[in-house]
Amino acid sequence: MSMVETTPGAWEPKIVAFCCHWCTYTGADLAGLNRMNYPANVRVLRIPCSGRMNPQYALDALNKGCDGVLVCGCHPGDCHYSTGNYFARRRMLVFKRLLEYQGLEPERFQVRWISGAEAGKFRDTVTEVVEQVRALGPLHLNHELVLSGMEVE
Amino acid sequence: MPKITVQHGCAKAQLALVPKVAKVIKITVETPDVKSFRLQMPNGEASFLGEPGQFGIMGIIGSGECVFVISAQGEDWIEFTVKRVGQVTEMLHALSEGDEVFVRGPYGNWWPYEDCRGRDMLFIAGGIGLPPVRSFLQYCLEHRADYGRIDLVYSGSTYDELVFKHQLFDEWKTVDNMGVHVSLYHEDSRWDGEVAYTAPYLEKLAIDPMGSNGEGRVAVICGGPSLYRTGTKELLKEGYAPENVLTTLEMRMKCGIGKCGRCNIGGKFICLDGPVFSLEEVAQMNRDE
Amino acid sequence: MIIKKDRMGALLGTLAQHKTVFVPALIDGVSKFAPYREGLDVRFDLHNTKLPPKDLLFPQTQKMYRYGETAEGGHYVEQFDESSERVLFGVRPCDMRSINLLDDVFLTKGFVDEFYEAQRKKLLTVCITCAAPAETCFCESMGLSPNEAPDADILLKSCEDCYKVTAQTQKGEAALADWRDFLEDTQAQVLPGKTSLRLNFEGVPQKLSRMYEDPIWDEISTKCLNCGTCTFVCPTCYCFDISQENKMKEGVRFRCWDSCMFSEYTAMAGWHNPRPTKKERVRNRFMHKLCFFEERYGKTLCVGCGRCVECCPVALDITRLIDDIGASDA
Amino acid sequence: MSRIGVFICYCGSNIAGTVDVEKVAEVARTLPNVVHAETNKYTCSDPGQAGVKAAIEKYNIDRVVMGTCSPRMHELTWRKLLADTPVNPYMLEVANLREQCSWVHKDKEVGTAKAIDLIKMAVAKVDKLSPLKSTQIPVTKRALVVGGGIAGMQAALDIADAGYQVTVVERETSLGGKMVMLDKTFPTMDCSACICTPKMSEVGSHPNITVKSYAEVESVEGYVGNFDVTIREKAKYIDYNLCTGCGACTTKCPTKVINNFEQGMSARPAIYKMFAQAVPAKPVIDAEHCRKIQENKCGACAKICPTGAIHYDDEDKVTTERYGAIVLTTGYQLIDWKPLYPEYGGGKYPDVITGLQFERLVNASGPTEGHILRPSDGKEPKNVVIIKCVGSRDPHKGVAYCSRACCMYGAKHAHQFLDKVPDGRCFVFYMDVRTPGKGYDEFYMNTLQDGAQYLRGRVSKIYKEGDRLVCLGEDTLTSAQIRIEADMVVLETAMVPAEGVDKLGSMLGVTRDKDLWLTEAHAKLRPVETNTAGVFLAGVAQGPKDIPDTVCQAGAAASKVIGLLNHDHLESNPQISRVNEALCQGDGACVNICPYHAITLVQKQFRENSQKITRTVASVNPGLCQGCGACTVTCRAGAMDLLGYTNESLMREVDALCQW
Amino acid sequence: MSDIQEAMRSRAKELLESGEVNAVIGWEAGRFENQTTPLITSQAAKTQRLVFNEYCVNNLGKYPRDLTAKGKVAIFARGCESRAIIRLLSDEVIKRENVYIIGIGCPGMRDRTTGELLKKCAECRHGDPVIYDEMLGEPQAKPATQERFAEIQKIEALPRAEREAYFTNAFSKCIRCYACRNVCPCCTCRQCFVDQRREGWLGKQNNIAENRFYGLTRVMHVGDRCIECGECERVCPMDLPLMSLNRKVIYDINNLFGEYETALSLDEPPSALTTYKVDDVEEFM
Repeated sequence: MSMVETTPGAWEPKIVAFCCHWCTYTGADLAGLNRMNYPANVRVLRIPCSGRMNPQYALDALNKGCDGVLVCGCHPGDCHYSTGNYFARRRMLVFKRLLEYQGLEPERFQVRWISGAEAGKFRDTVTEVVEQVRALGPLHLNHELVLSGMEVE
Repeated sequence: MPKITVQHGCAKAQLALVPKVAKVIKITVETPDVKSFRLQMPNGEASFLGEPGQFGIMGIIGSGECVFVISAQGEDWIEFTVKRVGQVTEMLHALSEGDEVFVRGPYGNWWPYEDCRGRDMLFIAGGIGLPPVRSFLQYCLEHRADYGRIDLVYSGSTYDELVFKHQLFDEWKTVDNMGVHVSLYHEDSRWDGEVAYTAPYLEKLAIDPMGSNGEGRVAVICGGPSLYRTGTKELLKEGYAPENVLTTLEMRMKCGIGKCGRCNIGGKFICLDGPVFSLEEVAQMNRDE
Repeated sequence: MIIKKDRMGALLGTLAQHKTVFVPALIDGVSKFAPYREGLDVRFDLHNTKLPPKDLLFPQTQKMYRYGETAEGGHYVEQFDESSERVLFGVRPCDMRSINLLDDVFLTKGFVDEFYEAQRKKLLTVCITCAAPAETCFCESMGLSPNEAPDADILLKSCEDCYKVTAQTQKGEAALADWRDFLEDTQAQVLPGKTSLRLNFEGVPQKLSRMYEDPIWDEISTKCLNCGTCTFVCPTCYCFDISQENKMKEGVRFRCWDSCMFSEYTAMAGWHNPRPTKKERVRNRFMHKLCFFEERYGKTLCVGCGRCVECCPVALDITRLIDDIGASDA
Repeated sequence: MSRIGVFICYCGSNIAGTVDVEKVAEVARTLPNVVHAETNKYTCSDPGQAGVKAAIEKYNIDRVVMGTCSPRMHELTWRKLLADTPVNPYMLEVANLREQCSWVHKDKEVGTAKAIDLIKMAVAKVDKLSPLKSTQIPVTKRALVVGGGIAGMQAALDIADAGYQVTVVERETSLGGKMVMLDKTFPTMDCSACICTPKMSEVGSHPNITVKSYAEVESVEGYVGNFDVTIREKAKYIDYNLCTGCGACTTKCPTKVINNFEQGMSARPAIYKMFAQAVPAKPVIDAEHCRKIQENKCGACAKICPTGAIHYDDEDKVTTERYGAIVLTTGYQLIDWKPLYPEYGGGKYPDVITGLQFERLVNASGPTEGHILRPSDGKEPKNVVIIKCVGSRDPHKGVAYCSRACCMYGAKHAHQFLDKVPDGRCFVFYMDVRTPGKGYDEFYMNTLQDGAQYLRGRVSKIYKEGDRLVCLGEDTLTSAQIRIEADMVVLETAMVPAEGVDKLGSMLGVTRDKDLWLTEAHAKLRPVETNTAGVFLAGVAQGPKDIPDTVCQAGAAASKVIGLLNHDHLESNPQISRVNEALCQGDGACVNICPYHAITLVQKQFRENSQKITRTVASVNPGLCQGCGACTVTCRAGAMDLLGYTNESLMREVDALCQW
Repeated sequence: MSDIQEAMRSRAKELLESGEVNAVIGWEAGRFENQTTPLITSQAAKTQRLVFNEYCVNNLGKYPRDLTAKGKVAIFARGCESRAIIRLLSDEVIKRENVYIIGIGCPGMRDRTTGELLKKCAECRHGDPVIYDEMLGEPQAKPATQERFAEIQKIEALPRAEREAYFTNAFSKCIRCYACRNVCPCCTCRQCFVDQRREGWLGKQNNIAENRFYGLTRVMHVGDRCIECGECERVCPMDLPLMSLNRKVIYDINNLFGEYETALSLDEPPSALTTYKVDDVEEFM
């Protein structure tokens, strides 16, 4: 949350995107098939359904050095498992508000519904999130971790 | 004959909290869920050598540590016998020869092998309780002349659970003046020997508590809670003196050096004062089980 | 020798130039020992800091060693030494005694704890006597005096507007050299402190050793929440756990405070727990404090600071337990 | 320690173009527990796969990371490949280096760095996976069809023709459903009975079909391939083995009961056949109205029965049998319009009838033998008003949806009336006329040519004046107030789900949509499947539709069933939820969240600290669980975990991304 | 209040003597002035120690969890106790037939040193029991003197950086004693996620990041079932603003999914996060 001085260009935001297998992951594949371009800062982590998204994963990611978290799933009504994203929607609405309340910038935790056909939306979302987080600068939540200062080549 | 006195708090500090890296030079599969790991220090460094009954702490590099009795040792190696019960032991079981681990120790006290010289010995163990007992048994066999008759009563719930089968059924059978009595708790298609729980089996064997020279036989017992409970009861019933019955106590240990606090039974820290106690001492303890 | 109370700030400023000086301070409503710096809300008038000073010597999280893979494919272990020259300034006699007890734990009985020892050697202790103990203080019942601290390197006896300064060890004597500019060679009337809470601790450890199976444990443990508050605010509780954090093939192993109140603390692989319920855990904690430690080190592991009495969410009060044990006919 | 093998594909230049594949492999070799990493031009080619197999053997690899194209492309290929090796097919993680890396990035340095991260994540995850084995679920090669209407009959016939045993459960005493009540079917105007009754007899006589009429499903246990279904056949009081169906009994019965088949427009005896061509072609006794059974008087039917088939002491028969698949074709009923539309008289005018009543009036075998006579006085109506969308598209009074068939049968009714009463006039009040379908719009146009007057608007009030019914309404096209003196009014009422579907749905874990129709698994892609594997839908049970659509859907459902029954065993997906019973406290939060009703609470005995205790814990039915993982997040204690996507493996994946 | 105290003593005595219950849960006086402590006893004689005054600060509502395994217990219940019991009942932790609830109206409790109304009592909206088998004395119908979400709205109104500083500071003080968890009637897991080593949700270090992980995860675990008794905040030795986190979740659920207050009756609907509506608020398009 706190900004740290960095030399321009040295730092690149690191963002993890939790994507449901059936829609968003497919949409991301389609973006590839269409040879779309988007920033390489996002790493997709595949989960079966946005209903599988445990807020604890996001907390872990933010704690351990991700600068932003994106959670994506099927549009409500289109869940492969019928209802998973409805539960996810409620949980994420509450969780996102909680994170922002305790001080996280809203841009650092975002949720989007992206279908298997919405390759363009995937590209745009990723680009937008990366640029927003880039503008915010690095997130340093891991105060005093015993590992801090340990660099791995 | 001197009274048998178990020493406490006698461990000599070699490695406190910071471990050494050791190489796994040999893995023996004892049973489907028990393996023995032989460790050697790299760079030819001498390994720490324990007294029989002492334990060491072996850990996965990057993960947790566990406490194991040193089940055997040689000039430049030590061996731990590990049953797969939890997360760390599961990882240990996944090790291959050549892998490295953390090791520290030796910790704890040891079997009072000096005081036992000249006595007849009865070793009783159940399942994974044999490795600690074997460290003492092995010592007696290495100094065969110093000890009288030796009996081993070993039982397991299945044939698979029996460890050190090679020694049980071959090596020790040939030892002079030694009886090996093995039983299973339940019938098993691969087993045509005795089927009995330990206590009834002991009763049936009726091994004379006084020993051949009348000095009082020393019994060494190690096993799970129910074996410990029924076995010691049987021994006392048969007339063994509590000070002649030796056992090891088990608690969750972490630091191994009597500091971290969790392994106390009353005022005694099992990792430092124990794990070896005589039944006489145990009787005086306030114990959680 | 005395030092005027209004000179204390200047003294601290001077001392802090060379060493880290830990002083009782109020930070965000929590009182604890914090490194002295300009603007810190230093409070020598507090009864007791909420958090004890033990974490100077035995931090809640202490790195022990790092490890990792070497270029040749083997592994290395590299011990940390994060100790530094520190002054514990303004510690109370009860907390001073707790350090003495921790010394016994970490420095005796076969193994010396290298991490504790390293920091202990670099610690200078300056104790201030208690002119006005709190209502929850009962150090006098535990064999201490609010007016003395034999283990402190330097003792400051509270007077009206100054402290009477005595060096009690060679280390203290040497340290006083830095104090010279602030000391005055005058006499002052020492204000003796007295605890209002008096217990009869006589014979309690002996009685306790016979009370392992007493129904009292059922009774007092039912209301215990099994949280770690008492153990974490206790100046003498020293239980720890060892854990690690990894970064790919490297990692750091550290130790951290643990609490005998947590069920996890004694749980063994395969879910067996020798202390499965609150009863066993509460019993172990109190017996350890009042009886087991005595058997082992000849001292009681309670210094009567009253922190747990103050902080316990359910007012499970060790002083009442001591009374009850005293009253029992065990 | 695990032994991970990493295989990175060039995919020709597809991946290698923007990812330095050799560099990635080089880094992979330094990752924890990676014992081998290699690259391949085309990993999916035969030589590529052979290379993977060889490396697995050579390096004693026990889990594999494939740095290739998307898992959506080749995950199954790799699983099959691993099935031929000692590596468990589920000890696999695919790093998507093509679709989500090389194809979307241009800079090779950037692409390589991302590829390395993706490999790290995959290595960390695969390190924490455990071998999974899919279990073989045996398939009972029999199907159950619930409902004996046209959908049920069609599905049953299709399945039976494929060689599988089918049981049809019908609540009424005969097959036929709603279709057999109809007179003609639009747009071809062929006689409904003429095309429906042959189906009925085909079903009745098919060697592979068992019809259980007058029967209902009482309970269902089990899962796909193995549903244990308990069926209650109501007592018929007639031994069908003895009954010849001569019908003598029905003529002797002194009791008269309202005939529901004729929509209440005539009476039937207490011992009755639903209609002449009923299948089974044998009567039943309506116990509620039988004087012998109720009062132990009469007994006329038993006396006349030549075969002694009548047993007044008959009892319900409850049987439980196992089926591999279930088709739900429970159909519909008409909305009860009477309480909803007091302005239409709320039922107090006998000449305000429903479309289905009109069907019976116009039917040659109906109560009037096909003459259109109004119920109140038996006179032929000259002015008829037809009102469409009664209940449909009327969220305030009825339902919000369109019942889809009414526009067409409204036109059919107008056509039939004008045909039978050449001097009659017919007014049709409509909201919209929807005629998508082959020949439908032409049919509507013909009706207009027949002289039917279509008025756009709703009738706001019907009241009686003399023996005529005055209908007030507005023609919204001209804004003219309309007043029509009608002799008879036909209400084309909405379709609503058949009674009891809620119970059936919850037995099977099939949910109902907001309109209470049974819900298909996916509106577009799985229209005849349900969320419960092995349970399918056809006909109006899934939502209003006409006969051709119903028959299509029945065929589709049947083909799904045949596809399923064609297997001797089903491979269960092993990536399903698992309960850690030590952690589970049995509060059942997961039970409610599971869309497949795969989780139940069970009492189990445990040994804890040497004590035997009984606790409630959750239990996952592996046949029902589809592996969505919703339960895992609901479980605060983390007692539910999803195999293949365990909390541990996902957490390590995150850690690897952040910290490696 | 002294009448109630007398009634409590005699009812507790009767219930124990008749064998109707195995244990009684109430309060007794502590050593210090205006201090009370929970009293849990099976001995009829000890019921004479029961007290009820304005300093009965402990919510006794979680105790039945540990006690009902051994038989039926009687508990003196104000609003917070009764709602805690409903929580335990609907989470299937205890059975209704094993707890005998003796209702007492609550005037609000006071801090023993300052004499001020406790924060949790000022915020309390249900001082009187919402479920009981019998009632001693009259309901007090004490109104909340503090607006339910005033604190949340105040914090929300702060600039982001200040909120960040506020909570970072709070989490930096946490000593992870888990008193908040152990006192919470919503926290009934057999093993808390913090103790699950295999998953490694979080490590054992004490630092802001891990403390935040613990704090926020706990909120996500209990927020939607929180009975707003405020005990977590009261017992916290470091005085962390824990209710301002829990209540934030309640506030949002309230705003997003409709009026929400749990554990007011036994037949309450499932928690808002274990259910959904097709037309829930949509922000993620």
